[in-house]
Amino acid sequence: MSEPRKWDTRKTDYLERMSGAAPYIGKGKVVAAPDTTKVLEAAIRPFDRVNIEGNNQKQADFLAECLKKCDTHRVHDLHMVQSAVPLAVHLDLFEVGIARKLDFAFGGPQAGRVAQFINEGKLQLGAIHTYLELFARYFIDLTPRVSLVCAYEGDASGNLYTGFNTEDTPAIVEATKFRQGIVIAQVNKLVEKVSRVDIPGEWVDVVVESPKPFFLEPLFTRDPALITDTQVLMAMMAIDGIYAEYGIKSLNHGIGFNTAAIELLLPTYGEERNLKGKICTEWALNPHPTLIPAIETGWVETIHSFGGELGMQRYCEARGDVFFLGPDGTMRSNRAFSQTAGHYAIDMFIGGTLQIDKYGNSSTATANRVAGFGGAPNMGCDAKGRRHCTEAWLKCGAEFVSQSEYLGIMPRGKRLVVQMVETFGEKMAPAFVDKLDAWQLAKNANLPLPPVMIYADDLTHIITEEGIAYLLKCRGLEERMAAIRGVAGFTDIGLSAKPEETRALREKGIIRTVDDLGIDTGRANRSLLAAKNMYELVEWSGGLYDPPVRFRNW
Amino acid sequence: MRKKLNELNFEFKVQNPKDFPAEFLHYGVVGSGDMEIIMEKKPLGGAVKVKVLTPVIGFEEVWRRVLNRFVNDTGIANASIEINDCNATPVVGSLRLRQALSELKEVGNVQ
Amino acid sequence: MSSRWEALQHQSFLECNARQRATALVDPDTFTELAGPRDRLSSPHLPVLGEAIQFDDGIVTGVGLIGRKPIFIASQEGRFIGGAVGEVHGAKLVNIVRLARESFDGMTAKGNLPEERRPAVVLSVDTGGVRLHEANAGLLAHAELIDQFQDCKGKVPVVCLIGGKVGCFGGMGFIAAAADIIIMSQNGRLGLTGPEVIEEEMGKEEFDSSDRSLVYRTTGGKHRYIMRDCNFLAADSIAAFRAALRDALALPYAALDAQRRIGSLEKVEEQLKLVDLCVKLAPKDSKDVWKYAGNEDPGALVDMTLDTFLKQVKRLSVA
Amino acid sequence: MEKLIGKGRAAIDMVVDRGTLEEGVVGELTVSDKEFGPGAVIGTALLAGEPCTVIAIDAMKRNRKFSVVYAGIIGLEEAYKMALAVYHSIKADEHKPLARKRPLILIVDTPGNGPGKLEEIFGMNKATGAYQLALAEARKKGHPIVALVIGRAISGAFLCHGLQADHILSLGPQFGTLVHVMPLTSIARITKLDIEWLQELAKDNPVFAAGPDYFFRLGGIEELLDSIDAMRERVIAHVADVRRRKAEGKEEELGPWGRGLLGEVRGGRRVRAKVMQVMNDEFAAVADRYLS
Repeated sequence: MSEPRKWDTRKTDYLERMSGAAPYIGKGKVVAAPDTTKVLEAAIRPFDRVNIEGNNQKQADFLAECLKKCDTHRVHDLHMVQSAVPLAVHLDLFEVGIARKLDFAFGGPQAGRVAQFINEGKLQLGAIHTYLELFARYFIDLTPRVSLVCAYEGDASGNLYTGFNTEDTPAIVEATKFRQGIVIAQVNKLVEKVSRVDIPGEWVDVVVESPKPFFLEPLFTRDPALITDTQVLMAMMAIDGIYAEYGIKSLNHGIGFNTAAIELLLPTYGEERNLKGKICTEWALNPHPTLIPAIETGWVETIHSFGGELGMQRYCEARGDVFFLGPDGTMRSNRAFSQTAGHYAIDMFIGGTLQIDKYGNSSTATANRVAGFGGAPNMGCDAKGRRHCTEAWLKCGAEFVSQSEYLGIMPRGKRLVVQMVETFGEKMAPAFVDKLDAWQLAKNANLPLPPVMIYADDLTHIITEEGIAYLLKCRGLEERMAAIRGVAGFTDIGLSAKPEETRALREKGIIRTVDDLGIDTGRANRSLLAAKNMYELVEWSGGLYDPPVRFRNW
Repeated sequence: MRKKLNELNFEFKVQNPKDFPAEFLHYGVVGSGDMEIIMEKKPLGGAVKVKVLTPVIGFEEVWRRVLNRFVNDTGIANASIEINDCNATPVVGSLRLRQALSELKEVGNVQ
Repeated sequence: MSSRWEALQHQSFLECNARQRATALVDPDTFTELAGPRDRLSSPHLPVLGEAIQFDDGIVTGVGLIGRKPIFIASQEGRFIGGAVGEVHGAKLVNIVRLARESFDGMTAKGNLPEERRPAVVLSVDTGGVRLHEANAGLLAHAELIDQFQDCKGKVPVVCLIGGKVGCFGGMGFIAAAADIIIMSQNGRLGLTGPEVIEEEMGKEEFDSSDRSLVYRTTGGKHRYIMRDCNFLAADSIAAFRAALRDALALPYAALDAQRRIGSLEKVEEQLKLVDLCVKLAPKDSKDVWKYAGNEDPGALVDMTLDTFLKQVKRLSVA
Repeated sequence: MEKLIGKGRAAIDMVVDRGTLEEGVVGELTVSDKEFGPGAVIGTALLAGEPCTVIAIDAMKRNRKFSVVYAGIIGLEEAYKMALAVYHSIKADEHKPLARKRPLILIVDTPGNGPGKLEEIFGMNKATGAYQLALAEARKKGHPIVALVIGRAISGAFLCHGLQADHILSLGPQFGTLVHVMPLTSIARITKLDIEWLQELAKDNPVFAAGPDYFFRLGGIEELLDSIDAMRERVIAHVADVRRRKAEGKEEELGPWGRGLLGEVRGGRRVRAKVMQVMNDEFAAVADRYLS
């Protein structure tokens, strides 16, 4: 007779690790900041899958620093599974050998080092994901053994208040704790009673008050002073040729000045076009400061946010009809839910990119940076599981001519996926290219596929300063490529367009130029912006918006 | 590095020329990524002459196409155009040329 | 043309370019540009260094009227090489002041000059000072400007307007200080040393130049108003600057001259009291000085709307 | 070669009648506080037997109250102290005839104006502006002002202390004198241009290069001296020359404006005059509309 199989080895292992950490744990679950590294050394074993919470906004930076200080004899070859690696310390872990493998979604400022470390063999890359995809794998094959998270407040029994910046915490904690993993939290403040229980104490093993509040990047703050006339022109085109044309009510805006310009044109140009209530009423969106004027003038009914934006908290909480607030009156963001909302429940995603190839694939990857795309691809794609109908979704589906090649006469809707780019970017870099730099990156960093943010088969429209290409109306690849060439301006791709072909596409309504749209370029200047600088945003907010110091020019 | 400001010269003729509708027009600021334009009426036998001063090398052909399209779209003739460029992209270049002309309309110089 | 002038009045001063500012600050249809783009007096020094040029060398100079008063105006273009002063730019700046003073001399030579006809100099400043590419000529022009200012004393009032993106730094910082009247918006900055240089000198702990709020607390319009370094704080519109300018120029010359910060032994002695206060107070931040001036909650002044600020603020006084 | 950088005090004695400097005293002004603007030396001395005001920089002194003020940097106290000396010179000679207005001798060796936070909060720009206005006033009231560059005359600090003089003399570059806004190395770094090429360009055009010889060609310095021994005699000669021109009503040949004219004569600044001429002509054509 063999030994009966044990069904609780994970729990046993958990208890063993925690008993190693016990000497450092004081009252309740509290650990003093200087003991943190000791606790990590006890809780983490070589080759563990470890999550350091951090995305493009908040960062469990103190715990990351403590992990870096661990004895590399005790802690090494970790498999990091985490949303983002934007801090230097995230890559330092690979440098010193504490970490070995990485599965992530967003590289940010460290993207160059990620590529370099892959090349040097210091970092073994699992895959570059989207946020939602990575969260999904936390529950399938990438469940963390130990997670290092951050919160505004914590109490001795482990309750956490993650508040405005709840973001990824619930997804990480649930995946970790319900597989008998260990959850360690850094909190800005240890309190008697947390403002609201965002994470129940039983799911948290250790609480450390960090010496400094966790780092927050104001990633979605765009200073209106930097918006150009060309961006205003393209925003006018987008409002007329896409938003009004399709009656886009629910949507997401990517990060960038193009979409910031649209937000700031709603109360002026949009108002003039009598579009209030007809477009842009429901959003899956971070609290963009540039949306304040539109909110204040009654354009927006609801916004659910992936994360909180630095300086926007007071404003959001004073606009309870719009943002998602708890019974305690403070906002809660939630990336997993907002990404799900952005995937299933919005009619349009519109964003920018660095490059679009001649087929319509787009990527922000450059030859030497493994940046990843965060959440954009979850929204910049057609949700195949979607079944509910809206006017915009149906219209888009009806115009999507190649659908019938698969569905016959069966009607179906489609998400609008719009890329908005100037034909030339900074330093005369063409936005339209024969081959994406992503190919070179795939070669340089030994990736199985070139990283593509939005695939051509998902892309429905391209807006450039030249015009809008309604790619969804094209029959076949040849026609789509001609439409792309037709709006690619003076780039090499654009110069290869045949004038008669472009003219024919204009007649079919597949390309609409600025003139076709009836837009007066003479009006395309900054005076159309509802706010022209950060101070005017503060004024619009009635003093509720408190911009980060680096954005304050008064 | 050594560099100097480069001078590019172009001449265009269009099918159905319209005389340039003002004696003199100045538009724009030579900010970074931007440019200024002078357009002047000149008896050039129906042609448009353009002089561009730019710190950028290697974009003569792009400038030619940007300007050629502007001249063709607007049909202007008998005009001298001078551009001081500071790394404007063709996107900005085309926009500024169009804005310059609409400035003229606003002032009421165009019938 | 007048409808365009009217439209400009409502525009942000910060947003407008130098020519729009110059044209719209004086009465409609009265602005005549001197040495404008048509003259193509661009810098001969920039092309050899591969730098872009501008037909007016980054400064609009001309003459206009406010009421019956001749206004000699120079308006710097902050977007062209940061409004920096080179040889041509400097010569235009110097000569506009000289033309004003010569006009005054000419007018008074013909007989009694009524106060409302007395010419004035208006400088819309938007510059970091000397232009690196022709630095020596730029520097020498600064010295000429102070010389011309001194010639204006007792004759022609000089008003500086600061509300552009670059502000007023470097050598132009002293030039502005030497004017009779300074009008700023809260977006304007006035100082001598740029924030990056202070950081380099003192360290990031003492002065973090990426903290724009700190930068503006140290040199911005509101701070200068509290310190009495600027005489008027205007909203960020052409109309508001124009109104402040009109109010300033409506003052009799003696009252106007009295608003100076420096320019006499008495004024220097007053400034020295401020220096004593600086030593005594040893402030870590401008807010310490604002508090000393009687502002209980100095931090609240930063985001305050202009109207409320002007009603509530206590300005520093060492008299 | 002997250099005088950092030796402002020694230089005073090489210029004025030996041992005659009465430090801290100008007319009714007496500055006895040694901690007040210690880097600025002011006082009264005799120059060829007649009283003059001396304003010099002592680069060996540090201002203990202002951390960025040392090594010849002009801070708030230093600038106002120098302004006081000028105003008291004017006051002392208020009723004297032109020929007896005391000369002001500026000994120049300064690398900059106080680049600190306190200086910005309280307005360093006012302090240096105040001193410049004072000098301009003294010059226009008939005091001959002669500046002598013995070391560093850099950018804003040279504007402050030097460029308002009637005449400026400088020891030649062989004495290590530094007269510039920015050294060529920094210009090369910022413009990303080759330094060798910039040096070559500077041969034909002195407008950006560093050194007293370039300023000489621009008319920014009246005379370059090739010996320290000549300093005293040349200063005395220039005071006499300035005084003569003032007596003849030729103020326009002196000071910043005079140096503008000199720049054209020496060929270093040719467009300045052309620009002014265009403006004057264009204004003359419309002047009636504005002035009558």
